Amino acid sequence: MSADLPDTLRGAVDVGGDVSNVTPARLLIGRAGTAYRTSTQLQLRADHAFAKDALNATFSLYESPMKELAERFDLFEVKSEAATREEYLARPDKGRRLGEGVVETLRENCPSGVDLQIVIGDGLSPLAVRSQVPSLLGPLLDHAATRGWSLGRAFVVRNCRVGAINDIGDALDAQNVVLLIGERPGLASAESLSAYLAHRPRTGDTDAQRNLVSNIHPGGVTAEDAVWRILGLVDAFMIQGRSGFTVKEPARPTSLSEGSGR
Amino acid sequence: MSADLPDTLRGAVDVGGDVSNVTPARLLIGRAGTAYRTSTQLQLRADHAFAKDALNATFSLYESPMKELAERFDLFEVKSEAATREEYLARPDKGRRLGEGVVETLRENCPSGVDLQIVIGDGLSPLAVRSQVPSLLGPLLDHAATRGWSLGRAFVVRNCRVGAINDIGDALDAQNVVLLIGERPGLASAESLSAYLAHRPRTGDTDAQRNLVSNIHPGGVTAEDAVWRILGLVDAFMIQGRSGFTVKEPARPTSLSEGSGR
Amino acid sequence: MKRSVTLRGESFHFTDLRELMGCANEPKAGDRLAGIAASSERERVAAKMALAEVPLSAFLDEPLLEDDVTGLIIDSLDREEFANLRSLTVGELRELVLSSNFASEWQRGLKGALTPEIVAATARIMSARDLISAAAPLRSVTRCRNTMGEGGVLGVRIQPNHPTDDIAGVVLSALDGLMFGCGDAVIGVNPAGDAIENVVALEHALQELIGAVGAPTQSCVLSHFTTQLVALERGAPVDLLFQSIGGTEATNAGFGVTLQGLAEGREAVLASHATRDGFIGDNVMYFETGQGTALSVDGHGGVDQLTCEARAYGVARAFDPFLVNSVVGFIGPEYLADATEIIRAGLEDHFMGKLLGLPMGIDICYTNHVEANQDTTDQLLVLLATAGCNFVMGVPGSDDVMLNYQSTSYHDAAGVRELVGAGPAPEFAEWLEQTGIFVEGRLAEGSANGPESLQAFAESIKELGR
Amino acid sequence: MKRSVTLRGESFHFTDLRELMGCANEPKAGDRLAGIAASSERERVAAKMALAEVPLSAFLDEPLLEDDVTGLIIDSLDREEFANLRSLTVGELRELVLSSNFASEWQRGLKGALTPEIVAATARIMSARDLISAAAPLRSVTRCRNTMGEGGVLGVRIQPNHPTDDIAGVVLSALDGLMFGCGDAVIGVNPAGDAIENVVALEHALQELIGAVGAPTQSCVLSHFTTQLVALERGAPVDLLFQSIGGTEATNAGFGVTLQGLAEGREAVLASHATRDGFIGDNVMYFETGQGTALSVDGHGGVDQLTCEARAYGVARAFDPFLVNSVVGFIGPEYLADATEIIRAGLEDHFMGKLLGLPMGIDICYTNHVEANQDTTDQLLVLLATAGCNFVMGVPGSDDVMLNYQSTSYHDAAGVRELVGAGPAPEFAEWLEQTGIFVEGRLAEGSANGPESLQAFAESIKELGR
Ligand code: B12
Ligand code: B12
Repeated sequence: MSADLPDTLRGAVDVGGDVSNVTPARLLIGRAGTAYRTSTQLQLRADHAFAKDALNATFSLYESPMKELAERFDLFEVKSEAATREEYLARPDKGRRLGEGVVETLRENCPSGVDLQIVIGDGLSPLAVRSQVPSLLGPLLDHAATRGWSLGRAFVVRNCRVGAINDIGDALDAQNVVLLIGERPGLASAESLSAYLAHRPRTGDTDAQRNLVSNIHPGGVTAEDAVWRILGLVDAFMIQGRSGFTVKEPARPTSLSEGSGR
Repeated sequence: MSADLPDTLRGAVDVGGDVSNVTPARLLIGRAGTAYRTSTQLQLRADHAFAKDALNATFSLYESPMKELAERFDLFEVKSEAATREEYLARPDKGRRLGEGVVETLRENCPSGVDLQIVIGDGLSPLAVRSQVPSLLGPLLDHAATRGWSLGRAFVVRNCRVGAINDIGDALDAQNVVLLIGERPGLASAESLSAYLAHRPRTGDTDAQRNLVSNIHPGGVTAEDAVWRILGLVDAFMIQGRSGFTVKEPARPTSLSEGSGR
Repeated sequence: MKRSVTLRGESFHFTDLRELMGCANEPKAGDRLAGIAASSERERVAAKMALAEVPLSAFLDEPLLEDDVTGLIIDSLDREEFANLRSLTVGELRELVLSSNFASEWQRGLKGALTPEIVAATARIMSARDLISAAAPLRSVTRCRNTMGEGGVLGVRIQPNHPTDDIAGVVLSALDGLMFGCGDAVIGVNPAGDAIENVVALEHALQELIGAVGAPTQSCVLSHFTTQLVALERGAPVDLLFQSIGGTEATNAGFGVTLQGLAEGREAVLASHATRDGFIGDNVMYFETGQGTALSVDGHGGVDQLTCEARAYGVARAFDPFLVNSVVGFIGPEYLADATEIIRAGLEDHFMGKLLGLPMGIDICYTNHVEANQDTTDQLLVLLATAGCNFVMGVPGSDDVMLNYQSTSYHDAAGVRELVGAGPAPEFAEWLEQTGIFVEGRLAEGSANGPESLQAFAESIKELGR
Repeated sequence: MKRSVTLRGESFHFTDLRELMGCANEPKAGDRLAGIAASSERERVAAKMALAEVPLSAFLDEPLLEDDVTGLIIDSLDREEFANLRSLTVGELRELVLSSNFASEWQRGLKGALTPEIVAATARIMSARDLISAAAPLRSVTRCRNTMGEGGVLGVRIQPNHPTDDIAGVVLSALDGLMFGCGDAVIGVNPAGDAIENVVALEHALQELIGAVGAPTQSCVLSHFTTQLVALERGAPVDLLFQSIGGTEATNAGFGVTLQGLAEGREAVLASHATRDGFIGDNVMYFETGQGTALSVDGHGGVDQLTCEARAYGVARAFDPFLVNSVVGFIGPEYLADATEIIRAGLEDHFMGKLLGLPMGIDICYTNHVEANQDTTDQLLVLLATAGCNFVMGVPGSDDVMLNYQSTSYHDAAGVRELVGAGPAPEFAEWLEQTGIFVEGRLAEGSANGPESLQAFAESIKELGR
């Protein structure tokens, strides 16, 4: 039926009723007048209720699936200046600063000046950390090791904002910091993770000096893709000696192995 | 200019610019397009800020002007079930019930079965109590005494709603209860008082069994007018043996003395 | 009835329709106060889902309450029309109501098949835009001394209250309102005093005012209806008989109101109209309602405030009113906590009233003990004007100096008409052009523009007054 | 400047204009976070009163901040027109803006005399209805491949985002939006990935889609503008150059943006347009803003978020944009705490943008960590449609599956157009009739009604596509 349509359209039109094959978006859902059908309306409400809950979900390094990870990679946790979840939401400035004594803790427990320091932040969705980090951390460290990079000891920052990267850079003087952090929960997915990256981050740096890979979750960027994209960006940082908007993400290699080895 | 207008209009039109002679309402205030002039707009905002403050104003029986009144009439105070001002606003059901032990306190401190029991309630404007009750209470009790009625000992109920009249009736078995209570604060006046009246009030009675005189403040019903109207209603209760919507407020006598003595 | 819903693994049980209705409501302080609100957002959603599956017949089979209001509602149901709808679910009814050709079906007869409970159930699974879009095409036209409710008409009640009912103060306020083009819905005073003499004097003053300016509109003095009826007996001109009503027998009892009393009152007013000139229809009642009133007199019987409100409309409908309005933020934070709850309730009330076939207006207002402000009334006013609301209030400078609350002002009413392109009742619009208050359908530059405008208006009405 | 106001016996002092502006603002979480909000409602009112007395000249004499944005603002001021206004106070300007014949004066030239700071000062002494009524008559018309902004036009951006930028997913989403009559403002994708190849692929796909269906509209891929420019160099068809901007130099620096960079980018796009067909005007920029962005990068310099936002419009204005919109509830509760603050901000932003002469749209939205819901977007959507907003977003089912927030949906956009009687850009409206999506200006019964509609649409475009 769509045979004589231009290419770009054919793929889309042929999807027909099976929207979920190509997108989690709510397409071709019908209408009642110009309103949603009752089922759509109520599904949106339900999804909203669950997305709100995700904000307050939590994870523990003593419970599965984080427990296994913590044991394997010797994870520990520290806090930002934001003491409670409420304060975290209202005071992003506090979420960007490491809490009292944390710099010392980091210096005592982590090697300084490594090539790659990985950090895990709860961000706006602790659920995202619990769901995505377990399948991400191992491969990330493994492939980094393959590249011959020196690696830091990974740790968790509670009530963490992206800007905390600066304090971490000051404390540990890593060449590259990768922060795996929960994105704000959406209706379709409350478990989406981002990796924010910075080269030699320092106090005063802004997002203009950072890069990221976002939408890491089973319905978005898979863990496998995320790993090579993150490492590809770090490769680029190392080559260009900087991070941020002037560094564009390298094109997708056809296989993970091609992406490495620069 | 308005000479050939009908009577009803003439009085109003002749007021001209001097609106405040006949009403506190914001009349003939001009406009900017269909919006308020800037001065009106900001005055409304200021009045709103002050009306909100009035909700949390308070009065003390140990400070003027309530102090003198408390000393003269031997006032004391009790509480409703609502413990705080926040609870009072959210839980009118609690504001309608006397607090724990209050029934006993009342029975110990007040005579039972009197003709007239006066009660003072902070209601939604403690400011109204502080401003109006001092000029009201004396004349009210004086004129009631002139009528030969037996009088209760007046007291204050904190965090009080109108419905508290029922518990008071149960406790003290008064023939008539008059509750002087602060109305919700308005923009033009945050100090408006009402007198709610009931004949032999009991648990289960509703507003259908009550009457009232409202808008008691200098810009509304004067203390003098309020006194004869309250007493006029009590007169009517005594004659008809009931209170509420079936008892209509007697017509205004030309002088206070005429209003009494039924 | 007992219904269970499982939502992402969590089960929710609802014992009966009453509980389900309470839990399915949007958040309202009054339902929390009554202890019948959902305890979590997930429970609320589950209840909505369960409710959407309930067939309309269930609302007849399982009354939420047994009292005379329920009786009235059952009696006024058009059973033939209902037969076509009975097996629809609430969710399906929502879709029907939102479909593009619903208005004509409704006008043809469907409206007789809708009970307040059904309407209240539907409202709680609708979004704000649903409530607005669905109400917009539904028109209910009523007639007393003019015609309210036609398409494009946004009526305004002048509410010229005064803390001592001073006649000059009341009349001046009404004149100010007229100069803004307000007053077509009614010139209606809430009397501060309840003495019969007072009510009689106000009735006469408003009637003289209307006569003197020659405006085709009606007056009302909003004392207890029994007081108005005594005034009527004493020869006062009663255009509209007003009463506050509630959605349960117990609420009405707390207000000193019975259904029979209202019926008799209506007859008395109709009889008096027959002896007076200028009436073009027999819609002679004016009712006010508001979410929370039932609970405020402890007369809700465990039924949520949205449903009680709809039932009050069921009462109103039985008396062919000229005007009905919900005074939506009037009482305080115990029933509607803040701007969000007030706006939601205003949209719900308007939609429910319209769907039940009422000439529905809204007193868009707030008190000073609630978290709301002029922006709240501004927003709800624009939303309701877009939704085709029959009428709103005009209070000088928004500040009711007797009732102590803020509503929409003369300015607001005039402004929102211009904004959405609505106008006054047709007869009144014509009069406004004659007086020069309006020029080509818009407020004249010189009208309502300070004290000088009053002199000009006084000149113009010398010619028009009877 | 130092100003004092005494309000019912209480004195309030404001050290400088910056402090006064902060205190005079309506409540906003961001100003509280920045520590510059009024500490009580009384102080807020006092500040408003003081501000209303400030002459407009003070805003030039006492700049709130010294940076390149301030320089740009001063440079673009029409000093001749400003001479007529300089001695007006802020309060008087408010009255002028609200007066019934302001729109023509503004169009004639007054708009050139208004700086962002002046507009931001005025907005904070206006009520919601003021903001709506004042904005409604102000129109700013722009042209790219069609004409946006004429009276009665409410444009819609299709926002067909996808978590992995899957082309079939993006295109299907765009097709769905077209079937609702959306997409006249732009078909604009936010790319999840920042790789140049990815952006190039999306640019081509959107362009092919537009060509295939024959719709007179423009596409955009909202990556960092430097990425779009590299894509352009590599031959990608860039209709509109997008960038998020802020109202201070520091904010823009945090975003990797300079004024010169934007100017060069605009030139590059204009040059490429000269080599392509179908452009009917030279408005080629698309900017997004939002209260709170400056503070979010610690680039506010002590200036309140409303003023920073207005200054962002000052930046936008200098580049003759086709579209500008504030993404009003996008970031979270740290800047706009709840529905009330979001709605207020949306109305303010729209008014300020309009008054400054921008083709102003609003992304009416909220995140899941803020106290808001679908009713919030519904309400603001209806209010803004009434206020004459240039365009809004169309997101499938309101749920942006990549950005993780809720905006207005295809359904909402179609519905609000019907509600307020607005339509798409004229060229696009004609195309909608040709495809059968619209019949006589309204969404056709069979369009956007589930999967079958897509087949019918595909048939119809075979004839129309180029
Ligand atoms: C709020 C209000 C209401 C609310 C009360 C709901 C609530 N608060 O829970 C509602 C909308 C239900 C209402 C209804 C009516 N009201 Co009313 N109401 C008021 C108002 C604006 C404020 C009252 C206040 O601040 N009370 C103080 C607080 C502390 O008391 P509360 O315990 O919180 O609330 C109680 C009282 O408000 C009481 N109440 C409210 N109205 C009335 C009316 C009468 C006659 C009685 C006895 C009690 C009563 O009911 C509440 C619950 O017990 C006043 C105006 C004013 N300036 O005071 C008019 C006012 C008291 N009401 C008035 C009237 C006429 C009525 C009605 C009779 C109107 C009608 N035609 O139906 C009805 C029915 C009243 C009844 N018999 O029950 C008149 C009374 C005139 C008079 N001197 O008799 C007033 C003065 C306004 C007016 N002039 O129109 N009212
Ligand atoms: C909120 C948000 C913003 C807000 C951030 C404000 C704030 N939070 O205080 C605003 C509106 C300012 C913004 C701006 C931009 N954003 Co943005 N943003 C997001 C969003 C929707 C959520 C982020 C989140 O949840 N973060 C997690 C929490 C815990 O972090 P946080 O500390 O609270 O917030 C920080 C981050 O959000 C960060 N951030 C936000 N956007 C961007 C973009 C870049 C490139 C960087 C390095 C950092 C960054 O800024 C915040 C303050 O430090 C994501 C989409 C997503 N699904 O994640 C897009 C997203 C991250 N942004 C994106 C882009 C492209 C931009 C812009 C470059 C757009 C433009 N053309 O100008 C700008 C400029 C960014 C910059 N260099 O500073 C892309 C990044 C694509 C990529 N892989 O590189 C994303 C994935 C969305 C998209 N696909 O368009 N953004």
